[in-house]
Amino acid sequence: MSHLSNGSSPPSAPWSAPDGSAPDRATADGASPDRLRPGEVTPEGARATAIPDNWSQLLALMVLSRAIESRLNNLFLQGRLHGRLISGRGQEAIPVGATATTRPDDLVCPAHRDLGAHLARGTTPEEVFLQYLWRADSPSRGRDGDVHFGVWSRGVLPMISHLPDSWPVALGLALAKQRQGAGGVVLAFCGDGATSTGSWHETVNLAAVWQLPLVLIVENNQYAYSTPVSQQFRVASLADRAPGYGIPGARVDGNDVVAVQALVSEAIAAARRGGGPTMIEAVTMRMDGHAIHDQARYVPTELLDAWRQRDPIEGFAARLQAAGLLDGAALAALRDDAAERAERAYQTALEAPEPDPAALTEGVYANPAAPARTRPAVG
Amino acid sequence: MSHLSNGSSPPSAPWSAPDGSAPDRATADGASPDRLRPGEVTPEGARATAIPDNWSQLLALMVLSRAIESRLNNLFLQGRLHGRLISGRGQEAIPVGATATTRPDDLVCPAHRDLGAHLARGTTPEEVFLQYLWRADSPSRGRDGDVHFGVWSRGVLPMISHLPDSWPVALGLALAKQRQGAGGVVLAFCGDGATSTGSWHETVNLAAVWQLPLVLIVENNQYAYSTPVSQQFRVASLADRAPGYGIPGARVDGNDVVAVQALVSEAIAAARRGGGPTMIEAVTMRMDGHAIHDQARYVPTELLDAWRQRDPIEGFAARLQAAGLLDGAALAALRDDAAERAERAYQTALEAPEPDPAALTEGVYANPAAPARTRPAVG
Amino acid sequence: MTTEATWFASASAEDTAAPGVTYLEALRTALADLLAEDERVLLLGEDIGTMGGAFRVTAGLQDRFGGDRVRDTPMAETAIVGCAIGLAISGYRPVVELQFADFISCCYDQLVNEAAKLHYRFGIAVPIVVRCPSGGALSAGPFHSQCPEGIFAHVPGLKIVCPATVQDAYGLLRAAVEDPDPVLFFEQKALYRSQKAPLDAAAPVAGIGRAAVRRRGEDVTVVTYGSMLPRCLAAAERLAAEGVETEVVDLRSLVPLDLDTVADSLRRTNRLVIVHEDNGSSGIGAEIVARLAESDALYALDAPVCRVTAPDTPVPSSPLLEERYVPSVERIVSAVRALVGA
Amino acid sequence: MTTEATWFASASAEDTAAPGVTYLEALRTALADLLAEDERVLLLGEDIGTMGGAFRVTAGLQDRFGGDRVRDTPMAETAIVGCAIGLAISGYRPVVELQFADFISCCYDQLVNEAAKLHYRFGIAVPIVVRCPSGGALSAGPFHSQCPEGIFAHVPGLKIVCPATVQDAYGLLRAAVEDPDPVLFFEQKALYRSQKAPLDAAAPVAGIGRAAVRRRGEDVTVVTYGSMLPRCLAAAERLAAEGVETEVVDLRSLVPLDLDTVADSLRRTNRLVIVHEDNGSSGIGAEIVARLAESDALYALDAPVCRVTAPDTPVPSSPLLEERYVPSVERIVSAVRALVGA
Ligand SMILES: Cc1ncc(C[n+]2csc(CCOP(=O)(O)OP(=O)(O)O)c2C)c(N)n1
Ligand SMILES: Cc1ncc(C[n+]2csc(CCOP(=O)(O)OP(=O)(O)O)c2C)c(N)n1
Ligand SMILES: [Mg+2]
Ligand SMILES: [Mg+2]
Repeated sequence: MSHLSNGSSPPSAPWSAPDGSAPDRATADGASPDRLRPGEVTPEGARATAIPDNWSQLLALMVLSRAIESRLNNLFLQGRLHGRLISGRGQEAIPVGATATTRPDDLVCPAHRDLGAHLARGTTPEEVFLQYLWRADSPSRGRDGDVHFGVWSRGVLPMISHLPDSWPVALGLALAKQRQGAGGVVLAFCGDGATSTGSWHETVNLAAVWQLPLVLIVENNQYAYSTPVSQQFRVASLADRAPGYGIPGARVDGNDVVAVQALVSEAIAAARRGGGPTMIEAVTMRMDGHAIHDQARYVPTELLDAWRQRDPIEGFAARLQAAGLLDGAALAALRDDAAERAERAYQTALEAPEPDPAALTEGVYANPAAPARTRPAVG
Repeated sequence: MSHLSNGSSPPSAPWSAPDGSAPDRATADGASPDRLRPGEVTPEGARATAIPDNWSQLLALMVLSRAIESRLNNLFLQGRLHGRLISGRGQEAIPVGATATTRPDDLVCPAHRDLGAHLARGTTPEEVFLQYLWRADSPSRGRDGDVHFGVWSRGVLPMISHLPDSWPVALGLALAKQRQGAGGVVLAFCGDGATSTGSWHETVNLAAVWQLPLVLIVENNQYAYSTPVSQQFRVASLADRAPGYGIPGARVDGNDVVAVQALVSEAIAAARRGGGPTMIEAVTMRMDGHAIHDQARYVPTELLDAWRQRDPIEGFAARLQAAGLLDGAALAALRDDAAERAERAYQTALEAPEPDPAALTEGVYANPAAPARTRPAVG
Repeated sequence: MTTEATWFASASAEDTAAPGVTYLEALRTALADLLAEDERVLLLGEDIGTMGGAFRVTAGLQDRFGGDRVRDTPMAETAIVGCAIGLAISGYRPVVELQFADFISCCYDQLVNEAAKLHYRFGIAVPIVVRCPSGGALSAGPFHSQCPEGIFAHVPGLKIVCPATVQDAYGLLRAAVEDPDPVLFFEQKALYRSQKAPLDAAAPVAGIGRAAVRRRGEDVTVVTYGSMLPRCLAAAERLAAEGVETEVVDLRSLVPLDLDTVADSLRRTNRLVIVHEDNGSSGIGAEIVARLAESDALYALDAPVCRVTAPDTPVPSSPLLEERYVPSVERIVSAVRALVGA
Repeated sequence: MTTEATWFASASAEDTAAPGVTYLEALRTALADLLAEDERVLLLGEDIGTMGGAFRVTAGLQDRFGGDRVRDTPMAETAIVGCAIGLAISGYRPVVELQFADFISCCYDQLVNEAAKLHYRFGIAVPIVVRCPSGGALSAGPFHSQCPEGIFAHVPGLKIVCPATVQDAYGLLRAAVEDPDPVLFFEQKALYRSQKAPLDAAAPVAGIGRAAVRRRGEDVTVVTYGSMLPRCLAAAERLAAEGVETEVVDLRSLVPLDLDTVADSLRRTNRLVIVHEDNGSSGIGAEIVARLAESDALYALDAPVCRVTAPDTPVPSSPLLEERYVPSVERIVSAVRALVGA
């Protein structure tokens, strides 16, 4: 880490910046929250701002996210990992940029490509590998798999497969924050595909009516599995839906971590002040298949090639280098360090104990005083 | 009927106008369908047009709808009718204006205040009373009640209580029309309250993507049960949601039957030509309680008073009188005639046989070759 | 009872001059007491505020506790239940009112996939209560009369509570709100105003998961719950006049299912009738029979069991049809007679 | 089998060199034949077109029949099923693919309230088929492994089909599409590639509602369906080596339920084991036991019945846990042994 031009610590607890002011700093760069009025749609890129103070945190989180997913990918191809593997490669700027400035009392509801959001909230690489290896001490104790997890004590809601089922739940999380009156906000993520569902609409509408402190982030990565956005909706920009709910909506380049952070910080600040929800469409590209088994032949090569030029890590690193904040050696060291952390985490997880099959039927209910008497497994 | 200045027959089969051109006539008055572009929202009232040729049909249908509901209301208060009674009083212009110009091969999915839509499709007062009295020969043979019915052979989909569950079904009806290529269209109605549901959103979105021949009519009557629109959504006009789906949206005075017919005819014409769905918000007021048991004390009296001045039947009759097409006697006769038809229908229904309780378990399945062997009722 | 007072009038109120409170009032009292005692309790639902709910269960509560704690929602069951889940895991005790139990179909996904599985997956407790006004016999038709409890009894992670008495309406609702798990609370529209009895709000709250023997008898065991309890008790009276002594077991909750009480009774009577309003196939009656037949309680059966339930059809609207649909006292009596004669 | 070929690999393909086609290919052939023979047949679902579906069941069909008849949809199960209902009552024969059976929770309302009740209410037949790739044993976790058939067996108006063999994958899918009622078709992910056998596409299509006796035996009756059939047959082999002759009944459909075949078998063997992957409480096993116990088939039981099912928990993801969750050959063998010894 010493190669980075400022000495900030690794992103295990990014919100614990001593002065607590980080969240608003980027915003202070010039993008006034007041610029978001109900119904306004911000043109793509219009909010790009100066390099924020927490740039090293942003870079480190993106690099770590990618390193963990690369390691997982290799393990899967080597047959040492099983189940489902979903990659957020190429989209790291969104969960990282959006989540990096959250406070400890904020809550995050990530979707399935948002490993960076978990990491930004302090989830460790060890926890990630324990989860993928279904270990006894993983966040789900082997009961759920892969990125379908969340460490609740860090304010991360475990997602479920049904998309975007975290969104209705986020309403209640945000209502709780509103009632508590301490300015906590909730971030909810989903993909373009999830916007076709009824749960999505019910959530956006109720959030608007109750003016909940909720930032609704749609990661438009051009596809829902094999289905291109042209077959999912007919509106040019999903942010154009916001006026129909009477809330601000904005579109942002999802591969520009600075722009994402600036815009989301603005929305967070508005929510903290009681300004209600904001809908953000972050435009990006799914660079891998839907999951590791999917080679995504349905995606035109040119599209991938074009987006490959816009890799969020490369782009940000280049900008930092141009600004004299980073050099090639520092970047390489950061990557090596992340790869090493991932490898170490994997080794740790490998040695961790598996769950006890005898505990299979425990914990269906929280109340031990009125056991549901699950039928004993017979035979 | 001879009191009316033209000799048109009662509205038992309004689509059977010999020249078949009725649907487009009102539109020809000046409101070009091309004026509806994706995303456009038509300001309230802007589409009011000249009195259409089928004015007597519109008036007769509205009067008949009200006469039937008045009779039902009396019966209920007298304790001679039971169950649930939902009134469309004050909203008749919407179902009538929207449906009057449909063709026999069009389909209609009414909601619970749309008796006028049933009547416009040729459903008889007898059928209505048979249904309310749960008679053996009613459309549902006593199995469903009140306005939760539809005569499918007349192209009316029976609604269910869950709102707006007819809408997803309307997608398939419209897709069938699109495949058949004969220009048939589907009209789907719902209330303001129903726009808060996920089913509503999934329907609008898919209709937009597939450019289905579907006219989506939201009757904004200011309340969902006791809940005012201010507690249901935050957008000023529901028609403002249309741009978010990439389809045309328009708002219309729902108490002006001419304006409703003009606008819906335009949307129908567009759909027939392959122009896809249109969303129409018809603004009106629920003049009775949610249902007959509800005295709606939560509705401010002034609001009701204001809307009482705008009664769709009174307003239209006055306009016809001003235009010299109708006189007071003709109107009175029309009302008497409608009341008489309602009374006669009630008497007929009263005498009709009740369903045979022994048939209770028949017809759960259509396939008698593979009976589901419902367990015989024991005891 | 004014016509305004209810959406569908429940079965004609019995002797409204009798002392005590109605089942509906007991529910309201429980909610009021919970709101007063526990800041964490919040009510959510369509029209529960100004209007006091379609059945007036929450009447007056918004005035007393504010729109913030007794909160009207748009018509959006998925959002409402999702919101309740989010509140619950944030430390609140949300109580959702569905306008009719039938609308549980619109939040099925949130209940089954979010609420029911979160504790098993991540040890996060989800203390929500979803109040479901259930059942028929009110000519309310296929979409305002359903009994969905049998469906949800199949879903691990949910608790299913079905109060049948005034005291249980109060006590089990309190127990449900105090329980850390998601509870579906099937309250009976037909009992709202037909049941009236003294309420002892100070009585210790019985935990969820214990059946109650409502009547002792040695000839036959009738197991039931919810709306059918009064009918089973009426049937037992008639049978007693014929010399048949019926033991009536009120399950009170379907999950957890108190099979011990059922099996104990069966061992004494050796004959079993199960009565529920929910349709028969794969209903809770089936599970009860299966659990008995898996144990040596099987040998206690001197005759085949008998389920008296609604037939496997949607709920018809016509009173004539529905009278035949919902199990009647007559049908219960004949079933018992046939069994005892067997 | 390439890694690209499936979302979750099904249980390792057995001897892919064996003659015949896989269960999955039989499904695809049925769909192709139906599309070719009957203009009314349309396919709807997420990613079923270009991609051929998450499991490749519809691979090649869009190329052959066009995007109009093999239609990709947005991710919106309520809209998809509603659309299918609308098509069906307009004269089409829509076949919906849910990406996983688990997502049926997102169209529960349309299935239960629109599709299931329309014929009873208004005599309007709703010939839709909803294909639900079901079941676990693939380490796919709580949301990609569910067996929802038990839930829907409780809902009057739906038919529930669960093919277990290559021939039935073909024949029952045809029968489902030809049936005028709404059919939920629970096809088994674990059988997709593990089952391979010759397919006789010309064989008369068996109607829905008849169980099949897959193995004769006089000591005990094992009733099962779907993914558990191969395990029950394997268990029967092992038991035969111990001298216990097991009769294996494959239900093939849960609604209609062919109780006669079960009861006939029971009358010969006097011992009953029911095996299903769905969790036990209020599953179809309960209904089978209850119907038997309601009739004098009860007296045919020489011992308590035994249900071998998943426990009442969500489906765990870890292979170690799931191995214990899904009924194994070993568990089936022990259950039979215990019963026969009893
Ligand atoms: C309700 C529901 N239906 C179907 C699926 C199956 N499925 C998993 S991911 C996916 C596509 C999601 O697309 P999008 O929301 O754009 O997210 P992305 O994978 O592109 O990040 C689908 C259809 C699901 N998870 N949930
Ligand atoms: C999914 C669903 N939830 C709840 C209800 C109960 N309910 C019946 S009508 C109604 C209000 C409907 O309001 P709106 O759509 O505006 O129609 P209106 O009655 O005003 O014509 C409600 C909440 C329902 N029918 N469907
Ligand atoms: Mg996407
Ligand atoms: Mg309304």
